[in-house]
Amino acid sequence: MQILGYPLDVGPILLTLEVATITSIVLLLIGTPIAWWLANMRSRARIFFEALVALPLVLPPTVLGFYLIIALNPDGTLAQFLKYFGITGQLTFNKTGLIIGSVVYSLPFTVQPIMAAFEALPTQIVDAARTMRASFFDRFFTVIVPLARQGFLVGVVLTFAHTVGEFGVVLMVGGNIEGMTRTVSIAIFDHVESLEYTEAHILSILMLIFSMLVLIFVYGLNRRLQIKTG
Amino acid sequence: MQILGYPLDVGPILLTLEVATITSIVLLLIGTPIAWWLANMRSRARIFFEALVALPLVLPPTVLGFYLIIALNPDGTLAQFLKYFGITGQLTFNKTGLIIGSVVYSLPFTVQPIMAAFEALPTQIVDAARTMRASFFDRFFTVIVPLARQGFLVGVVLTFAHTVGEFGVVLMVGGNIEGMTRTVSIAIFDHVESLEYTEAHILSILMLIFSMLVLIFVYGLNRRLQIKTG
Amino acid sequence: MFQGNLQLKLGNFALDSGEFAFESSGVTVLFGRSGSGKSTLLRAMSGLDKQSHGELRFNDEVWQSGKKALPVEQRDIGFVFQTAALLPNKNVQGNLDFAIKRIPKHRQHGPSTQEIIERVGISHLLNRPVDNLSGGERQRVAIARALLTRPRLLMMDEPLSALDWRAKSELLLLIESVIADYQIPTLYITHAPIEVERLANRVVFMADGKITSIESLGDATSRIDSPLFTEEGPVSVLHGQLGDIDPDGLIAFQSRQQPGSDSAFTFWLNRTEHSNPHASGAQARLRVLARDVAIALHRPEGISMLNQIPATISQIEAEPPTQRQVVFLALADGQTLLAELSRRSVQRLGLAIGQTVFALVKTAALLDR
Amino acid sequence: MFQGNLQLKLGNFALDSGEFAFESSGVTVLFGRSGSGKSTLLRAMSGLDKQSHGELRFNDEVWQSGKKALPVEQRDIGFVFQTAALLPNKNVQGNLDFAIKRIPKHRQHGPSTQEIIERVGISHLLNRPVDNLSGGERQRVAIARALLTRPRLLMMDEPLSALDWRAKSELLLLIESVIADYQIPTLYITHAPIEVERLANRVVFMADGKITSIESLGDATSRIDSPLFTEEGPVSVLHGQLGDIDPDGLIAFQSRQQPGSDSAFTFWLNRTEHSNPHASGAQARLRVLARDVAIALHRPEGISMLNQIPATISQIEAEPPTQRQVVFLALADGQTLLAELSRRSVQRLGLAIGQTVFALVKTAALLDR
Amino acid sequence: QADTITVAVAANFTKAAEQIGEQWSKETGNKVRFSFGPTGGLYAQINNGAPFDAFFSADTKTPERLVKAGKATDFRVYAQGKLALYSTQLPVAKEHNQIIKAAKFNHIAVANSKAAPYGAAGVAVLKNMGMYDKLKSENKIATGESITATFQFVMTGNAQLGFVAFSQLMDPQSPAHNKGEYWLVPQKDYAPINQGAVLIKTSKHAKTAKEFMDYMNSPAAKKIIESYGYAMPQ
Ligand SMILES: Nc1ncnc2c1ncn2[C@@H]1O[C@H](COP(=O)(O)OP(=O)(O)OP(=O)(O)O)[C@@H](O)[C@H]1O
Ligand SMILES: Nc1ncnc2c1ncn2[C@@H]1O[C@H](COP(=O)(O)OP(=O)(O)OP(=O)(O)O)[C@@H](O)[C@H]1O
Ligand code: MOO
Ligand SMILES: [Mg+2]
Ligand SMILES: [Mg+2]
Repeated sequence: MQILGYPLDVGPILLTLEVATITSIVLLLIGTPIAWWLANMRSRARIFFEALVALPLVLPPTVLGFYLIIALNPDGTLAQFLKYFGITGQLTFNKTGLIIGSVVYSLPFTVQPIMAAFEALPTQIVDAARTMRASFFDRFFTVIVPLARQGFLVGVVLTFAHTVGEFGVVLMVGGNIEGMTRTVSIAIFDHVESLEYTEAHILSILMLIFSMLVLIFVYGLNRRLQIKTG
Repeated sequence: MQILGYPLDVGPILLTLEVATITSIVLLLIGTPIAWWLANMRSRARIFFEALVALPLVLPPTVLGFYLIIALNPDGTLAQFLKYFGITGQLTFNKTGLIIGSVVYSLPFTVQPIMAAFEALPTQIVDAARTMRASFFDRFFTVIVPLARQGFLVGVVLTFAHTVGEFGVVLMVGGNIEGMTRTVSIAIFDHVESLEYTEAHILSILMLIFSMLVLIFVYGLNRRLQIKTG
Repeated sequence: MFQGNLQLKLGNFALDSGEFAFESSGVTVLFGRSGSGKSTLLRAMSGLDKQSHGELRFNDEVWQSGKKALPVEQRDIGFVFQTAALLPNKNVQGNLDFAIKRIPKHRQHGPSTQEIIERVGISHLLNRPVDNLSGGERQRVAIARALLTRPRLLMMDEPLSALDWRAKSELLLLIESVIADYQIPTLYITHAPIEVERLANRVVFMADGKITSIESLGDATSRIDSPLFTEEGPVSVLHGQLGDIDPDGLIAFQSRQQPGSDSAFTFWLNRTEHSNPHASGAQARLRVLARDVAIALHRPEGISMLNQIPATISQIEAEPPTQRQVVFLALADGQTLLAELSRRSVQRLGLAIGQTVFALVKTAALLDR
Repeated sequence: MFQGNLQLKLGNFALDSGEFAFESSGVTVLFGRSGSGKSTLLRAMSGLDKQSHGELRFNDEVWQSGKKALPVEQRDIGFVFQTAALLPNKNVQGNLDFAIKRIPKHRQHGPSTQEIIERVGISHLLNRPVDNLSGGERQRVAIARALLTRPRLLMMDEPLSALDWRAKSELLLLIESVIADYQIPTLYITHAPIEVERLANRVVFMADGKITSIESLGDATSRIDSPLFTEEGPVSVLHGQLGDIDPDGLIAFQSRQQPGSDSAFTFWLNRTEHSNPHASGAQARLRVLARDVAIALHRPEGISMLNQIPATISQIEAEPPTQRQVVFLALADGQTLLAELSRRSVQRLGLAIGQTVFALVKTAALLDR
Repeated sequence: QADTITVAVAANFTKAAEQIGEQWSKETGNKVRFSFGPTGGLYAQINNGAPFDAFFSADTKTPERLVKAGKATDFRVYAQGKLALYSTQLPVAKEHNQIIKAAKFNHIAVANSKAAPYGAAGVAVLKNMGMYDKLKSENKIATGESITATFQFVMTGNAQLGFVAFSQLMDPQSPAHNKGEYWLVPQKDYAPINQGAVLIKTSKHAKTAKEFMDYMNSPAAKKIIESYGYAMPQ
């Protein structure tokens, strides 16, 4: 593909969208129970865990990435531990690594807004669902999630957008392998580093337009759901 | 200061906390009206603006920083424009630059959760405040902000934590000048670059502990306010 | 004076008040079936609904003209919502303080804060977070809060429906006396005819988003097809004044008369426990259900009813679906008392227009103001 | 059978039911002043309150034992909340469907969905988002939703307080007939004595978080200090059966009698417009306010009251604060009718225990079931 | 009169620069403040008004560009990097050729060839061996964004071997001292990794900055530079 006479590699774009999508989904799956657990925690320890969830943000991404590659290295404890369960295979320098890194770093973006939404749930409405025989999972998906929708939306949007722009962690854990783990953010960075500014601009603008479209789609979908259901 | 026999430069720590605090405050001041405006927007264009707010996240931080130093260049249009209003002085490679960069990058973290909270406001309670003669600003601070407190909390925590860990933008816009714009995240990066891993670890752990304390303080304060007011 | 013409569209529902004008003094009740638009009209009149447009004047002030509206917070109104709408982040005291702090200097009149709190019966709740209140407690706090704003105009949307009868009658008395003592014009929504008859000076009837008529209470209760007449049937409201309490605990209610002349008739009322201490000579209203009024051809003997009032039959109307007959009885002072009888009774007694009879009303069936 | 002993602490408020046991069949009303803990007890009995502990058995099932509780969603209850608690993300149909979808196969009995929707009067609202409903409309949707869950037990917290009188009486009839036809035990909170007297089989009285007594409706209305007696004063509830409608539109209500023998007495009732079509011979209740009952020494002539029922004075009690006298009248079939008179009347007529008199009750003052 | 200058330095030279700066301050009484960063980033900053007095790059291309654009003067080479093949797991000291040719490892780390000269050098070595295309097509080349990241890949064991800067192995604090072995790639196998420095034209402390640049040629500085595994330009 060519844009304005410059060659354009679509591989990183597709990879980025794939990683951002998978990360958002994985984080929804992991973050939702964590958010629920925190929102319903009555103990004082809750303040501690709330702060803990925000911590991945505090380290510079490359440093976090550095610690991650130490933790995930093939001879490391984690890898050895996983081997006991028959899970072998490289955790870094591939898509798995990209996703692990993004998931760890974006965890707060998913958990915090969803937790805030869970806290604001109107208890009486959830109670009403219980009296209509809705079991926990039933009412969770049919009542709680719709009521907390704005929180989920914020969580997903921040996670998705942030993963698209993620750079430091991805760079370390992914290894910037062309065609495998080179995301758009790394590609843009490479261009800037090598003073190929025009290519960097084109890729940046493309990425902005593309992300804009994805976000407009997400917000539009949200609006639709809102109108449809009430 | 010495820790475990290693010299510890407290300058970056203080600078980081200062920048993170100022950024959080500036973003509260800027982000709140934006969130209010978006939450009350009835037009279809809203979807577009919502997406726009998330965009700073989509670019890799260094690249965003790259565009920022171009935009803020002393000979650039913006600087010339500001001169008309008598605002001169360097916008980059100093604390101002650090803050501008952090503010731009963290905008979505502040705006999105607050916007979600504004949308969930119970209109009848705000109406009740109006009938008690509370003017817009009055009810905004006495009713709306307390009702949207969880949204503000999430916004501030994400913004603060993220600014502490911010690296790419800050490196670019600030310039990593010793004693002036070298934040902790950059200092850790420097240590890693120069293979001073022990120093990097110490600084990282210090930063984690420190941030943890700040966050516990913020969450604890929130809990207090909650209990005190109802 | 309250006058204007307001429109508002909410989804499929259209509020279109039509031109209206009524005295603002005293209590104006909005009355109509569920979904007829009472709450919507009240909100539109308060200025809370930003979509509404049209004209609205309160006395000399323009409150709305076209789409331009005076902000609610500058209208000096007190509002009690159908759901209490307490500030959830404050406790009860905090909710009251919110109102108190915002009273302009020149509007400090009215009963003291302490008095309102006590009479609404929430002094034991002041330190409670509002989430912990029962349904009735919430509503009482909302009423206190609205009174504490020292409003020029009070708007209340079914303020008493969550309350038990004792709280209801205590609060009715409180509202009654506060708005009378301090001359606060009031717009009031209720489904309970008894609240209408106790409080109203006039009734705004609503149906399908429109004002169907605006009537004085007297007019509203002197036609038998009045929407006010519900499961209790037609009601007469008589005006008069109270006399002293006699040793049996009975109070005389006397027809209104030129000063000096004798009272045209006297009702003997039981003093009920929840009423105000009566001031002898005070103006009062008497609420008499038509079905509680019997008719005798001659003054009966050996019967427990004390109130045996001579009257002339002025009209007899039938309520078609039920076969009940409403007999209009003209009293000596010109007021009308309604009696509801079965067709069988009317025929057996041979009642006819112009006939003089005795209206029998059981003492204990009377309500005082 | 409902039995148990529940405790719950909410801030300063302590619910402590004490040991209780009552038949679960029919309607059990929880009655008490605002803040007495009715809603709290109902929630604790439903299992919605996780903090509650103690014992609770519904028929043969253990619902709570210590802190261990059967989850609400397995209890097959229908619940109408004091605030409607509709699902805000769904429209009216969606709210109903939520309940319908979750009915287990073996509990499909009861009136059809269509019938419930029509009788609750919400068929025109089905496509409305619930945010757009008026207060009364919301409450009706909540009632329909609870009935549609096909519950084994219905719990209702002031379901009718937001409704106008017409909706109130329509829904009372609906609730009455559904729970009677399908034998759904019901726990019901209300402040309105009239709802108690129409629906209740028994009354659980509450005060300060405790159950003060559990009484059958008959017992609850046969003592003059009953908490049920409010601004309307004492009430008698008579049991009997209905006769045919005569050409004047009157219905005979006959005292309960051994089959074959004559009725001991007959009340003539007006057919009111909102009542069920009467089945001749149906069991019915008659609600008579004591203040609507007059006493005559001899059968009076030339008077419109049709109901002149011979009775013997069994007791005379004074209500100290008001000086009113309550006369207990033993009817021929052994039931008791209360009459409330002024002290002056009692003295004037020289009423005494054992005396035979006539109870005069205005036809139109009677309510049918 | 004491002066303070601000000098932008390519990240790979961080340690050496700090030590030289300290020495220079001691000798002259002047102060130097460093701004470390990736070469490309520093270039962009200089282009956009960064208040640097001198720029020590990791390559020669970038400073030359600045000179051509008229933003800098006084170009010179201040150090020469040496390339090493490093591994914590494989016997690269002796069997480097066989190991690379056999390509049995999962990943070999190489710095980004566009941005970092060490990357270009590493690629050149692989190309010489005729292995570059094969490794690339098998996705075995993990690209470190900087030479630091490249080193970390190897040091942590995520990449089995990789081309790093010899300075990273020579650093007294380097974890490579007691871990693994290396092969110092002969200079003839790759183009010299010259690191160039320039004086920034907008500098308000040009005289002092030039003095600092000159100090790089002093014996004291040379000693430090060599101790970190750099060669001095011939
Ligand atoms: N936002 C809205 N969108 C569409 N319809 C609405 C909206 N709000 C209210 N309505 C409808 O307008 C009608 C009037 O509502 P309103 O609340 O004024 O009734 P009301 O007379 O106060 O009834 P109630 O006695 O039950 O409180 C109702 O049918 C209601 O469903
Ligand atoms: N979470 C809570 N914390 C503390 N007190 C509470 C809490 N919830 C309710 N209460 C108090 O418990 C008492 C009983 O409340 P409940 O709602 O059961 O009253 P109720 O009998 O239903 O009254 P109403 O008729 O007004 O609805 C009230 O005084 C209320 O203020
Ligand atoms: O010294 Mo660099 O600019 O990190 O490759
Ligand atoms: Mg209403
Ligand atoms: Mg209650």
